[in-house]
Formats: sequence, structure tokens, C-alpha cells
Amino acid sequence: MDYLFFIVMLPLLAGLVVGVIPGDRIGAIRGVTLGASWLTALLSLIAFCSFDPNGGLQFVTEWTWVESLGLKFYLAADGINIGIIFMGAVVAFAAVCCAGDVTHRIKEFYFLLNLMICGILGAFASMDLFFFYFFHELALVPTFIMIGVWGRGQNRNYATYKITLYLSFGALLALIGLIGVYVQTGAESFSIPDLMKAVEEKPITESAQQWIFPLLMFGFGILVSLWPFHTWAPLGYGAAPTATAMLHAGVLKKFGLYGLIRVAIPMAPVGAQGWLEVMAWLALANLLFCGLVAVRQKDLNLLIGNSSVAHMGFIFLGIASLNVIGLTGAVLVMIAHGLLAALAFGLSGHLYQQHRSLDMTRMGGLLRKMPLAGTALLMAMMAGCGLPGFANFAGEITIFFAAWSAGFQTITVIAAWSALVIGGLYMLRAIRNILHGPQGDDWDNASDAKPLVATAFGLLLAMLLVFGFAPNLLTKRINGEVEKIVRLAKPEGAAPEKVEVVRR
Amino acid sequence: MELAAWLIFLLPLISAVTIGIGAFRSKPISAGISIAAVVGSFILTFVMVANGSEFPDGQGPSPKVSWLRLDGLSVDIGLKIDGLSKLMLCVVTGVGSLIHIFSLGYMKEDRDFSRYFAFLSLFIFSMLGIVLADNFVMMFIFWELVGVSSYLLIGFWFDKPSAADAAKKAFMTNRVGDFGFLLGILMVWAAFGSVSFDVLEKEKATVLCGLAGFLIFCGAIGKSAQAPLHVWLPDAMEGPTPVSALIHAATMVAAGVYMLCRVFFLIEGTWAMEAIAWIGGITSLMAALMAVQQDDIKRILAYSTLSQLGYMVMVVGLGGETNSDYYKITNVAGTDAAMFHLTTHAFFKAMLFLGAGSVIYACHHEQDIWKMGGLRRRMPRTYWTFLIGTLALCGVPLFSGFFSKEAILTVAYKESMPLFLIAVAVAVLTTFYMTRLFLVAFCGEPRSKHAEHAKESPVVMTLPLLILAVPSVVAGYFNMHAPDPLILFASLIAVVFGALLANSIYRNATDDPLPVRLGFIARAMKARFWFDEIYQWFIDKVQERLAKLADIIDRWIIAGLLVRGAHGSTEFAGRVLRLAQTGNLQTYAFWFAAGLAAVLVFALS
Amino acid sequence: MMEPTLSHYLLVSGALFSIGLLGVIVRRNLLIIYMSLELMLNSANVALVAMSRFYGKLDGQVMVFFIITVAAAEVAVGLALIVALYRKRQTAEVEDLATMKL
Amino acid sequence: MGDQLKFVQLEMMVVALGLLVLIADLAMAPSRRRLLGYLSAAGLFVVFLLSFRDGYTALVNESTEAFFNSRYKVDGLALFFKRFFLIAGIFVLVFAVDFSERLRSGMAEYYSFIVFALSGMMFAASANDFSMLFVSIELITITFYILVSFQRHRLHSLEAGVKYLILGAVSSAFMIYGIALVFGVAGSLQFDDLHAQQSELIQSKVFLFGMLFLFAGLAFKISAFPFQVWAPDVYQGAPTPTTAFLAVGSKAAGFVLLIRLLVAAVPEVTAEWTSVLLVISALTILYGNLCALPQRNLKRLLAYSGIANAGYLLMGIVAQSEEGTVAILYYLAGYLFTVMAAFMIINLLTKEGEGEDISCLSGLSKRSPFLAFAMTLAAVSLAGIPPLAGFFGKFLLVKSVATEAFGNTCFFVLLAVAVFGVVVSIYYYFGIVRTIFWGRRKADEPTPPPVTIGLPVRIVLGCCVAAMLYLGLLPNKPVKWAETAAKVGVTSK
Repeated sequence: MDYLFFIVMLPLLAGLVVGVIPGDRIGAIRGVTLGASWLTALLSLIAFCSFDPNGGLQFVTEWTWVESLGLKFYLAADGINIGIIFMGAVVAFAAVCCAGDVTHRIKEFYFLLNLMICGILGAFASMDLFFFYFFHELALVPTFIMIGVWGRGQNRNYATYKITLYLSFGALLALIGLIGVYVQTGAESFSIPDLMKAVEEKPITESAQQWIFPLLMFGFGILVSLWPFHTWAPLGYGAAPTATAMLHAGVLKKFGLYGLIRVAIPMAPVGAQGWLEVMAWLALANLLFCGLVAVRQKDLNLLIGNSSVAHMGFIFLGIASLNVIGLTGAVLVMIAHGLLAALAFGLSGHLYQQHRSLDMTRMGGLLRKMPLAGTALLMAMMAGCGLPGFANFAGEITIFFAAWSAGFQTITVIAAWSALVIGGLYMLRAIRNILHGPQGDDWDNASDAKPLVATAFGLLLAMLLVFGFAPNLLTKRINGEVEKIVRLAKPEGAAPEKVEVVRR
Repeated sequence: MELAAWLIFLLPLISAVTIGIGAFRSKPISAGISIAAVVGSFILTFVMVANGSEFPDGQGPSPKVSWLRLDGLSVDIGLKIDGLSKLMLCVVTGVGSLIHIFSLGYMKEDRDFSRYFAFLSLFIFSMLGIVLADNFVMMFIFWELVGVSSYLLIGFWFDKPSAADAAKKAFMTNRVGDFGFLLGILMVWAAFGSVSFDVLEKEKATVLCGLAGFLIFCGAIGKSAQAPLHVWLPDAMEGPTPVSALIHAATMVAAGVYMLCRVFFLIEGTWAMEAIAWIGGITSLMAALMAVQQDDIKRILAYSTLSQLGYMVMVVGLGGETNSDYYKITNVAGTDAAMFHLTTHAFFKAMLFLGAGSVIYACHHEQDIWKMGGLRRRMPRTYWTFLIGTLALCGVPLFSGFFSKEAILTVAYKESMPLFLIAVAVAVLTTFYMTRLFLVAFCGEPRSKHAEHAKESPVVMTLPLLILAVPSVVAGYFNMHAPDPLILFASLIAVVFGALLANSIYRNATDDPLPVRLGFIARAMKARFWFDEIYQWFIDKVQERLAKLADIIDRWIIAGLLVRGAHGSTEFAGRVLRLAQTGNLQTYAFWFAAGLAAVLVFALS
Repeated sequence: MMEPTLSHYLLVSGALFSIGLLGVIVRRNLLIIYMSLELMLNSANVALVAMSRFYGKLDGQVMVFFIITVAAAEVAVGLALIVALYRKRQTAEVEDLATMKL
Repeated sequence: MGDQLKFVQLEMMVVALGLLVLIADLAMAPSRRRLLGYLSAAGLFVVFLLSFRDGYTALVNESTEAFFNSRYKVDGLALFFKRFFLIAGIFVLVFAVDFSERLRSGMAEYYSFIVFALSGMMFAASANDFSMLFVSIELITITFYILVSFQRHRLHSLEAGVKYLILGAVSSAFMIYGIALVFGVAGSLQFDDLHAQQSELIQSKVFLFGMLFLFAGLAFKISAFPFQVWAPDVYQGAPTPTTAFLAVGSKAAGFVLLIRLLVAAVPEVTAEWTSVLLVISALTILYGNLCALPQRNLKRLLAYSGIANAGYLLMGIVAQSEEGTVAILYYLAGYLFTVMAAFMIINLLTKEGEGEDISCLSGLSKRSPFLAFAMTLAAVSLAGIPPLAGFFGKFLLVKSVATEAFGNTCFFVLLAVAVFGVVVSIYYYFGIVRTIFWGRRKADEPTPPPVTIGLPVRIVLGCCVAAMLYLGLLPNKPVKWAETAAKVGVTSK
């Protein structure tokens, strides 16, 4: 039963249906989208549960697309992406639930939303590098348009351009890296398993790896707002409509990290040797620097944006430590942060809808005003500062262990400080300013989350808690795949003979 | 028995969840659930202790739940049940139950009654987690959870800015401690490849460098509010009084000491020991001094808690000789004395707090002792119980506090003379400020109409007091040892001296004469040696400026100079290049020729 | 009186070409520019004829015929165009032809 | 000899068609002349269909030795480009009919000249000899002089005509001088002979000198840096159908000749010049994209983007591999439909006289969703964003260069420039899309009425959109076609 195919195609179908519904039938449009995303989430849940941790690739859909280039439409799930797909589908559903704040050009919005969801799920589901990239772009374009048309704030144009250019640039760098991989493995195929096999037999020459890895690292890094290429993120998310921010910050952003784990590390391990140290330091910069920046923010969205940039640091650190624990932790945090970011942006969207500003200095006492949303926000913030019981903690502490054992002691120390203390600082300040204290001025007519939105929040929180209490659910799936990758990546495992390629 | 163990652990969680999910709509139901849960845990604990079921080391009550399993790092959720944890269980569930009941009355009018009980249950759950944890990571998990539940309870009245701030402060201070704790755990894991207490103990793992030990102790510094991270505890009194009694007197603050005893085998014999001992000693002395000049009844108790905790930490640090058949709780003099004092202290300090709560309740939430007085006749039950508590705390013979404090002094005397002297001094001061509190608050004439109209609290509140009075008196006997005459003498002198001094100063005093007599010293005491001011300065001047710097760099250098710069320069380049398009075809012809020439040069050279 | 060799012819044609190019670049009047262009074309013819003579191959000369024809066509079109322009603007100066720029 | 004419049957048909149009014009009533355009388009379509006849495609395997002793090649490459040009011609003709009321006079001539230019391109597709190359190029260029300056009542048109005339003449002068020099060294005008003796020729500076002159001439056609300055002015001034034809047709003609010359005939010279070509390609990309940034006039904008695209296409030459050629062919195919659609839409939106300012697109999404959709697709495809033709073309080009890059690291410079260029181009294409969907019109001016589109134009646009999507989404077959074409093209003799 190839669930993945349906998981990826359902949103597209919904998009087409939305396309033919007349624009004034808002109820129908919303209904279709909601139904489709719900179904997608359900399917992904089934797929997640019926996934066999040591069954290799599953739910495969494989069609040749361009045989002369070895391009295939190749969907498959393994331990790494099954969790992410599940998370993505759930976040997508939540995002659709929270999309109520869009009031004009509803039809176009929902069409793009469906397209974006399709792209996101496709990117993570496809095992063919070309489609991996293709779907990502497919998801990016709607993102840009949505921010441009339905965005908020006065500098949304600048934000739109900035995010567009940044992400395109990153994607293109990565594309060159990917092509490099294709060319250099000589596997004459873009499908990841084939490439892995090829690399296992004959690793890419060192000189080539020295080019490929940095290309992938910075290309993907830009997509994940690796310091100092991060400034697009807070700005873009600040300007994006709720659903878009939820989807991009939650899921689409993880594309780059996924690519690093999936392609960069196993394909160019030797190239990685020199760069992992750099990556670790940049990750630290993410954690510490962006954490400090977040402390200064007065606007809730900017705070969340910066904090989510900071959280990327954990994942980079996990990848940089390049051992089973670290990579597993990285995937763990990817999933956890996906849920968390979606939740946080959903909440900020709700607040923004109540009262057209997110200036925290003018808020306060909202826990009384809106107990549901308030509690959700409280828990989100707690999860954000890495409280046990939420999935984030499991991943973060795992990464600490990994980084320490990988020899990044200094970095780990500072990272732990930024995570525990600085992270706690801005999250608690936010709680203090938004939820606690006397009620802020002119918040009287604010109302609590509507059932639909509340369901979304509840769902995300529930997932966070479930994976927080039982991270094993994820790790036992992730572990096997990660071990494969690490086996490929470890220098003693894959040290290619030093060959200089000669041009013919 | 295994099921029982798990039930003890899980009942409070269940209650918290049920209240959270739905029961919160009805006050009585949620209170009922919560109390039932904690009492249930208490009874089960009692049963378990009664039929003395020890779980052989290595396997606690199965099934062990695997929380995280990776090669090299596997974390289980497993229970460790031995003498130590059993004793702690008794304290936590016992005191916990009574305080739940007390709260029933104290929080009666509060609109968030149900939320309060949910939080209490959550706290108990987390606390039990620490007590039962059989590995470092699990302990850290619940360590954090305890922190957050205390955050929630301190900030229970979150509309009150002071409460919200106090909660934030408490959490952050703890976080600083936990930072060290986490690093310590990392080091231990890196050194021995496991986080399970049993494994580590079997390997007789002793951390070679004291650093790891000290880092782990940092956790205790945070939780048990040792100097210099003690600042949060007094502010934590913003929370409801029962909470102060439960968390900030009896259980949570004791967690640090408990943890030290639990992992004593790791720190044993490293320089961390001295560090611990001295930090403990200094804390106890400092806190005692601060307590002398406080006027808020709860804060006085808070500082006394600090100094008592200092005692415990100090004695753990001192270690002392090991003699397994002589000591009942652990087989090391220091930890044994610490746990002993922890237990007795939990009872009488909780009782003191509840007494204070009852007083405050009666005086319509008046907390300044100088606005009380003459409560003796108005609320006799509270008066008598409070008296017992005071005597116990001062260490008057035959009261529980006497035995435990005497145990501590014994160890101190054997191990380190300077610390012994400090301990005695602290004993004097303790008697002094407690007498002061007692005289001012209960004796003499009422100094406010609140105090005049005060009347005895309802039975639901006084009952726990009476119940607690029993162990406060007798808890000392279960672990008493023949006292060393010299120590006995010293402590007696201390008590008498302190009491007389306070009596001479404060009998029928209407306001505090000390500031006049001592001047600067008194001001320093009152100002708690300006710790908060120093920290505030640090936060404003260093932390905030750092953040500001980062923000500026982010906004102006990266986003401004680099990004906008790149954008601008590209645009500019475009505008410049365009100038080649003059529109005049001869220029174009010239470009053509020139370009070709350039190409020729480039290609043929 | 020495026999002119190939290189002489080439020199001549090169000179013609350069003169033509120079004319195109510096002269202001469209017609003159156009003449200079013809000069450039014909310089190529000279070279070709000389070469084909040198090789004793006819290709070059054939090519020359092509070029002459093409040049004729170009002139026809070009002059028509210039005339049309003159009708509209009453000028044949190049400077006046810069309404489209940047 | 007579039977040998089968090699040029298509060209003959096209020429005949052109003449027919001229004659028919005499008979036609002025009111019905637009019909001529459609008829000739139909005629070209017939020719296009005929090009698929087995009888014709079989010629690919026949040697043209007997015919012009193989100065004229009918191979896969030629076939590909002939069809390419035919499609372009058909579209341009339909376009021209739609445009014809702005011509004021002589629309029949306009059609016929388009057809003649087309025939020139088709000859160029097969040219395998300098005389053939020169004549076909001149046939194209001279007809274009006329096509560009056809709106004699518009100064812009005339000015553009003159500029194109002079500069075009200069370039052809350089070209033939180059031919002369090459002939002087090689003693032959045939590509095949050059191929045979390239290794000796490469030693001679004079030969390289001549080749560079030649290259300059062709580079002028494809508007590559530093021979690109004419493009913006001419594109802007010329009647829009001409511009479209110029952008697609003569650029493609230039490329087919470059492929024949640099890739097929003298690969060793090309290898020698790798760095030159690399730098030229990079600079072309930069120049085009950077100058397009501040540009508000749509036709000029497209001219600059055309320059940039020439740069991307040159990457395929730089790669000097079959992959590279395939990429060029694929990219050109995509480019044809994209640019054609873009120019048609611009033409529909701008009225006589008023400039083609970008603001004329604003509110298009309201005025005509179909046009908005098509224009967006065109912009996105030009920007090289999936899932459209432009993306896959760029993907192939980048791939062909990347394949070489790991041996010769200065190729990475080219890749970097290409990436930078794409990002910059995304900036201004995105600007177009923005204007289409949420561009603000000034408050005072009334919102213009919905656009009316004739059926033929609608069909053509439909074809373009379909082709963009097809080439982007299902590249399997097109890639195969391109590969067959490229294979024959490269391994000639």
C-alpha cells in the first residue's frame, strides 16, 4: 500500500478542486482543503504506525521520468523521513485550521496553500534528488506569493523580496552541489539509494568532495537560516500570514537539514571533515547570538522567529557531531521544532487576529482573557526553553550528549548555557509580558481560540507531549537509517584514495 | 509491591492529568482527586516501608520503561527504592498530604482552586520522580519538572506582578544551577559511559576530577538555594503559604541535599567535598544573619530554611566516617546526619510555615510581624504548635530538631573546627531570630486592628498543624545516637544564649531597636547583603548590554550593512553598466571594436 | 620595380579595413559612415581575391561574388532606410539618433 | 543534380511561399490582406508537417557529397532547427497579423519578409561552409533591417533600423574579413576541411585571428558580451513581432552556426579558447541581468534578459560536450515559447505610441486572468523556477558545466556567476509578477477594460503555455529528440 503517493497527491488534488470551485463559495473551498489535509494527516498517521523500523524503504512509488538522465519519480519512506512526513502532515492540517485569518482572495490563497502542502510533503517523501529539489521549489513559490499578497506589516514587500532571493540563492547553491554529487558518483542516477550504493562501492574523489560539501552545507544552510544567513527568517515570518509561517517555519525549513543528513554527510564525508568544526561554531552562533537577539525583541513574532532560528543551532550541532546519537537527536529536534514552531506561529497569529499588534509591551494578563490559547502559549514557551516532557527536550539533551562525545566540549558548554539560561530568559520574559501581570490596555474585546483553532493547538501540543514522553517512538525508527549514514560518513569508513580527475 | 511502587509514582500524575483535562470545572471533585492521589501515595509508601520490601540493587521494580535507547546512550524510566528514597518518600507524601488538606481551607475562596490542586499534584509527581529516579537523566528530567511546577505555584497569582516576577526569578536561578548539573551529568557519562546510578555505583565509579562533582553540586546550589543562588527563595514567598510550606520548606529545597546523598559515592574524596562543605557553612551563617533583620514572618522562616539547608549541605560536604551498622539511613556520617536533619526539618518547618499561614490568614493577609502581637490568646492552637516548631528549630533538647542538629554538630566537630564554630554561631543566631519572631508576633499587645480581630483558623487548617506537631516532637528519636557531652553542652549554651539575648531585646518591644544599635551591620542584614542589587546590576549592565550588542550587530551589520549593502551595490552596478547604452550608434560601434580588441588580446596572448 | 606579393595585398586590405572601421567610428554623417562600411566589405574582397589567386583556388573568388551581391542588397536597403529617416528628421547626423538609450 | 534539390525542398517551399504572398498581395483586396498572414502561417504549418515525412527525414542518413559536395548538411541538428524556425515563423506570422493595423502600409510585404527571413534561418541551419554561412546570415540580417524599420511613421522604428543596419553591417564586415583570413590559412571554406586539419591550423595565429573575427560576427547575432549593445535599442524600437522573431529566430540561427563551427568543426580551437568563452559567457550573464534590474520598459527588459539568456546558452558551448549541445537545444526550445508568449502579451497590452512601461501590466489579473496566467508562467519560466521549461533547460546547462567543473575549477566561477545571475533575474521577474497581481495603478486613471484577444492569438498563446508546461513537466521525449539532434551535430566527419 503506497500511502506516500496519496499523501503527496491528495493536497494537489484538493488544490485542483479548489481551482474549479467558484471563488465565492468560501465554505466549500475551506471545507475541501480542510478535509483533504485531515485525510492526509490520517494517512500519514497510518503510514507512521504501520512503518516497520527494520523494513528498509517502504511505501514505494517508482516511475521513470527521464531515463536518459536517470531521473525517477521515486517516493519512499525510511526511518528518517517517515517521522518528518507525519509531522509535516499534522502541521499542514493545523495550518489549514489556523488559516481563517485570510479574508480576501480566499480561493487563490487556499489553492496556493494546497500546492505548498503538496510540495512540502513531496520534498520529504521523494528519494530522487531531482524531485527532492523540484518539490521544494514547488513549495517555495507559493510561499513567496502568499507572503507578498496576504502578508502583514508595512515592510512586507521588503520581506517578500528578501526571503525570495535568499531562499532561491540557497536552493541554487544546493542544486549545484546535488548535481555535483550526481556527476561525481557516476551512478547515472539521481535516486538516493542508488547513489548511496555507488558511494559505498567507490566514494567520490576527495578533490570533488572538497567542492561538494561546502556547496551543500552553505546552500542548505541558507535555507535553514544558518548564522549569518539568518536575517531573512524573523523578517519573513513576521510578515507571513499565519498558515504560511506555520508551514514554512515548521516543515519546509527542515528541508535543508534533511538534505544535509541525507546527501551532504553520506556523499561527501571527506569534504565534511574540515567543515564540521565550522558548522559547529556557526551552530553555536545560531544558539547564542540569535538567542541574545531574541531577548531584545519587543514583537512576539520577531521573538518567535529569532528563537526558531536559534533552535536550528541544535540541529546543526547534532549534525556536526556526526555520530548516531547526534544525527538521531538532530532528526528528533527537527520533528519537535516543526511542531513547536507551527504551534508558536499559530498562537501569535491568533493573538494578531485579536488585536492588530504583537507588541509585547502592550500585552499582559492574557492568561485570564484567553485561558485556552494562553495555556497553549505557556506550554509552547516551556517547550521552547527545552522543558522535559516535550519532544524538544529529548532531542536537545541527546544532542548535548552527542556534541560532548564528539569533542565539542567548549561549544557544548556555551550551547547549554544559551539553551538553558538565555532560552529560558526570553521565553519567560515573553510569558511574563504576555500572559502574566495585569491585563494590557485595549485587550478587552479579545476572544479565546475558536474550537477549530483550539483543535489545531491541542493536536500539536499532544504530539509534542507524546514524542516528549516516548521519544523511542521516533528514535527506534530513525536509528537504523542514521547508523547506515554514519557508517558511510565516518572517515575510517570512507576514505577515498586521492585521485585527481583529469578533464577529457 | 512493584505495582505499589509504580502507583506511588504515578497517582499524582494521574490526578494532575484528570484535573487538567476535565475535572477542573468542579472545585470539590478536583480537590478530592488531588488529595486522594497524594494520600494514596502516602498510604502505599507507608505499607511499603512497613513490610520493608527492599528491591535488590540493579533492578528496581520492573517493568523498566525505556525512554531513549541509542547505542552508547540509553535512558530508562526506572524506580530506585532503598532506605534513602523510602525515607524521602515518607517525608514528601506525608508532608504533602497534610499540606493538601491544609490548602483545602487556605485556598477556599480562590477562583483558581482547581488549577491550584492540579499544580500541587504535578509538583508531587515531579518530586517523587526525583526521589525515585534511578539514573541521572531521569533525575534531571524531574529536576526540571520540579522547577517548572514550583514556577507555576509561585506565580499562581500571576495577576500580581510581584508574584509573576518572583516565579520568573526562581525559575531562572534554578536554570543557572541546572546548567551546571547538566554539564556534570555529561562529564560523568563521558567518563563512565552510563548514567544509571546502579551501574556507576557497581563500577565504584569515582569522578577523578572534582569538577564533575562540583558541577553536579551546582544543581543542588540552585534547588537548595545555596549561596550565591539563594536569592530566589525569599521571593518565592510570594506564592500561597501552603506552597511555601510544601515546596520551599519541606520538599523541593531538600531535593538538592537528597541528590547529593544519592550521588555521594561520586563526589566522595574529591575537592568538591570541601567546596560543598564551605558553601553550605557560609550559606547557613549568611542566611541566619539576614533572618535577624527581616520583618515579614514568611521571609524570616524562608531565611531560616536557607540556613538550615546550609547546615545539611555543609554536613554532606564534611562526609565523615562510614559505619554501616551504626547509621540507619545511609552508611556515611555526613549524609546520614543531613538526611536526618532534612527529615526533622521538613516536619517542623512545614508546621512553622503552616502556622505562619494560619496567622496570616487570621490577620487578613498581614505578614509584617510588627503589625501582629498578642496572638497568643486569640489563636491558641496556632500559638502552641508554633511554639513547638520554634523549639524544635532552635534545637531545644527532647525536640526532634535537637537530635538532628546535634548529629550535624558532631560530624562538624570531628571533621573541621572552623565549620563547627560557624555551625554553633548559626545555632545561636537561629535561636535569636526565632525567639524574636515568636515574641514579637505572639506575645505582647496587638499592634494593629487586624491582630486585635484575629481569631483561630478553621479546623481544616489547624488539624494539619496538630498532626505535624507530633513528628516535630518525636521524629528525632528514630535515629538518635548517644550525644557527645561536649557537643550537647555547646548546643545548649547556644540555645540559652540566643534565647536570653533575644528576650532581653524584644520583650514588649514595639519596634526593632537593632538598627539603632548596630547601624550599618543591621542595614546590611536587612538589605540581605545587597545580593539582589548586585545581580540586578549584572543583568542590566552585562546581560542586557550583550543582548543589545547582538541586536545591533544583527540589525545594522548583518541585515543592514551586508544584506542591504549587497542589494544596493547590485542595483548600483546595474545603473552604472547601463551607461554603456548611450543610444549613439557610433559609441556602440566603438564598443564593438574595443570589445573585439580586448577579446583578441585575451585570446591570442 | 618589384613584383607585389600576397603580403602587399593583405597589407592594403588591412589598411582599407582599418580606415573603414575608423570612418564608421569617427564620421558623423550616416552616408559617409555607410561608405566606410562598404570600404570594410571591399577590403575583405581584396583579401579574398588575393588569397584565391595565391592558392589557385576559385572558392575565394566565388565568395567575393557573393559578397558583392550581398553588399549591393545591403546598400539598397540601407540607402532606402537612410532616406526615409532623412524625410522624417531632415538630418543625417548620427547624434540626432539617440532617442532610445539606457 | 535535379534530384539533389530534395535536400533543399523545405527551403524552396518556404521561398516559394514568400513569393506567392507577394504576388497574391497584388490580387487581394486591401481589406482581406490579413487573410494572407493566416494563409502563409497555414502554409508554413504544412511545410512543418512535411518535414516529418519519412521521405525527408530519411535524408539525414544520406550524404550530401554529390550536392554542393557537402557544404550543405541535412542532419539531425539541421532538422531540429528547421522545425524550430518553422514553429517560430508560424507564431510570428499570427502575431504579425494581429499587429498589422499598426503597420499602416504594406502588411503583405511584412509577412513575406518574415517568410524570407525564415528561409534564411533554415538555410543557416544546414550551413556547413563559410559561403553558405555568410549568405544565409546576410539573408536573415538584411531582411531584418527591413522588418525592424518597417513602421516608417515611427521614429523609434527607423532609428532602431539604422542602428541595426550599421552595426549589423560592421559585424558582417568583421565576419567576412575573418572568413578571408581563415580561407587564407586553411585554403578552404568548408567546415569539414577545417575539421580535418584543425590540429595544424590551431598553430597559426592568423587563423585564430580570423576565427575570432568570425566569432565576433556570430556573437553579435546572439547578442553576447561585448557585442550586445545594439540589442536593447533595436528590440525596443522594432515592431513587436519583429522583436520576437529577432529574439528567437536570429539568436537561434547564431547558435546553430556556433554549434556547427565551434563544437562540430573545430573543437580543438574551442578547447583552446575555453577560458575566453567562459569569461564571455559569464560577463554576458552579468551584463544582461544587472542592466535589467533598473529597467522599466518591458521590451528593453526582455532585451536585457535576452542578453542574459544568451550568456546561459553559451554555457552549453563552454561545456564542449554533447550534454552541452543537448542543453542548448532544450533551452532554446523552451525559450522560443516563453519569449513568444511574453512579447505577444506585451503587444496586446500596449497601445500604439504609449511606451511599454512595466506598469501597463498592473491589474492584468483583473483585466484578463488568462493573460495574467500566461505572463506569470513566462516570467517564472524565464526565472528558471520549476516546474517550467526554463528550469529544466537551466538545469541541463548547469549540469553540463558542472560535469566539467570538477576537472577545471574555474568553471565554478561560471557556475557562481550563473547562480548570482539567476537570483538577480528572479528579482526583476518577480517584479513583473508582482505588478500583474497586485500592482497599484494611479488613483486618477480609470481601470482599463478587459483585454480582447483574437482566436488565433489565443491558440498560439495556448500552445506556448502548453509547451512551457510540457517541456517542464515531461521532459523525457524532448530530451531524447535533443539528444538525437545533438549526437548527429557533434559527430560530423
